[in-house]
Amino acid sequence: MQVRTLFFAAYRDALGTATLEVDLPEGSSVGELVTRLRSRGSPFDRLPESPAVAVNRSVVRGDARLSHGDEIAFLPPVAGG
Amino acid sequence: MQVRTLFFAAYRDALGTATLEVDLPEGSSVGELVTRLRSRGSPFDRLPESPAVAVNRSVVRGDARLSHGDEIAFLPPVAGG
Amino acid sequence: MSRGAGPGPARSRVAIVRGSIDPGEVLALVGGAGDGAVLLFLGTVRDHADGRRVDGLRYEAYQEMAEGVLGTIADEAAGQIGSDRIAVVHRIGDLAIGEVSVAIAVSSPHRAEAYQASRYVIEEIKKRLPVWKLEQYVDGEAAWVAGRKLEAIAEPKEMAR
Amino acid sequence: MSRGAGPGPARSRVAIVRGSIDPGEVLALVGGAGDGAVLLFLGTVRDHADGRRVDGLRYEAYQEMAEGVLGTIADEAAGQIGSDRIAVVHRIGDLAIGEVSVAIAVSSPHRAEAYQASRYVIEEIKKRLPVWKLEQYVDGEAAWVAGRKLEAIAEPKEMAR
Repeated sequence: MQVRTLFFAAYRDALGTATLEVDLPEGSSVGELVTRLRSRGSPFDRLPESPAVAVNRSVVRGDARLSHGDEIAFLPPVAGG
Repeated sequence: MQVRTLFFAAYRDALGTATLEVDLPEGSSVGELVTRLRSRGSPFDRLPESPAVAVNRSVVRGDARLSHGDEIAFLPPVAGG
Repeated sequence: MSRGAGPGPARSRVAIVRGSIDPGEVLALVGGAGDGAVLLFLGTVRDHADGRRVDGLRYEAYQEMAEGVLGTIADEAAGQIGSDRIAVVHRIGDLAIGEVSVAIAVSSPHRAEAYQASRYVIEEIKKRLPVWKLEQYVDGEAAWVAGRKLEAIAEPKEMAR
Repeated sequence: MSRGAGPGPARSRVAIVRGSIDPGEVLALVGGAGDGAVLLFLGTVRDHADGRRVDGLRYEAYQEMAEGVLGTIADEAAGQIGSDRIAVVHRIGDLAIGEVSVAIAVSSPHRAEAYQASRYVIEEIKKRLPVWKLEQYVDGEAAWVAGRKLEAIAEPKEMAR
């Protein structure tokens, strides 16, 4: 299956990209996606091991399962207001 | 000695006057002024026995002593804001 | 706008006015490059009170004293938060439903102080400002709103003069 | 202005905008004949942070999510105080010193609720809104402000979808 990943702010700057399509085995979890990305090496290993992640605009835990077509956003610590 | 009394809001409406010059014995207290005014009978007996009173724009206790020329305001319970 | 009379240096801008209050003008009295938070409180005339339909309010003040009290309250709030950016305007006279009776603007580097000062000013106004309001009801009657009795300041008059 | 997505009926007006925020326009979104209190909070860009001189800020949002979160926060605040008069606007893009980054307007019959709701909205924004800010320093450097880690909502994703 394929998911769409989004990177914001410091993560986007670190990776040099705001968005990436990623192929994953069916039933992968958020945590597995993070591990897979980090295993690509530099610059992806600059992502934290357990970043805050939103799936389809809701923040979820690392064990949340992904589905084909999900929008997965990597969210650095926020500083709005 | 003579003092100037001011009446506001409900007190002014009750007395039908906003201001009154009052002659008092030297060294009278606020409480004595109130008693003297109330003893005039209607409508002055509609003033409470211990109203809030400001002397020269500061709220004082009933035992505060008055001086010639003081401005003495009778202040109903306030409702600003 | 007069400066407040009260303990400590007078730093706040306060006024009792008869004309309508422009919230933007009061806001413009505060703020600064070092401030990250601005808070504007507006008291407005409600169309009801204690279950009765209200048509309008008439505010009356002991004006000479009220400006001094407003200044003292604002300076106390300023002292608490260490900001000199506090402005308070209270209107008197006849007000229609929805009109602004009081505006309190505060700015400070951080938001906690702005909320604290804003709340302090309005609560102290309710307790200490020599202002009264006459509620005018839709049925044609009118009544002075039952308020709070003013308390004498702790120090004897002789000390205060 | 979009309506908030969240638990309960969507009642609040929220927006993420790129243009400058007009405080008067945000104020005008709240208020009503039954309200006696209006509170406007403005977050503004400070010229310093942690001892460094700041030249300006760049705000970035995950916009599609941020508008939903703002709506949820505003609706939660509205539900707490029983008022539907809450408006929240957050700006993104490049802001100069003194410019308004966020405006929160609340009105309610009594003041305690307005203060409560206003404070709730800004505190929750700091915790939950997917927005980041890049501080641009007078010395030419820039850095993303260290923020707060977002927390997963309690319910599992399967339930939430």
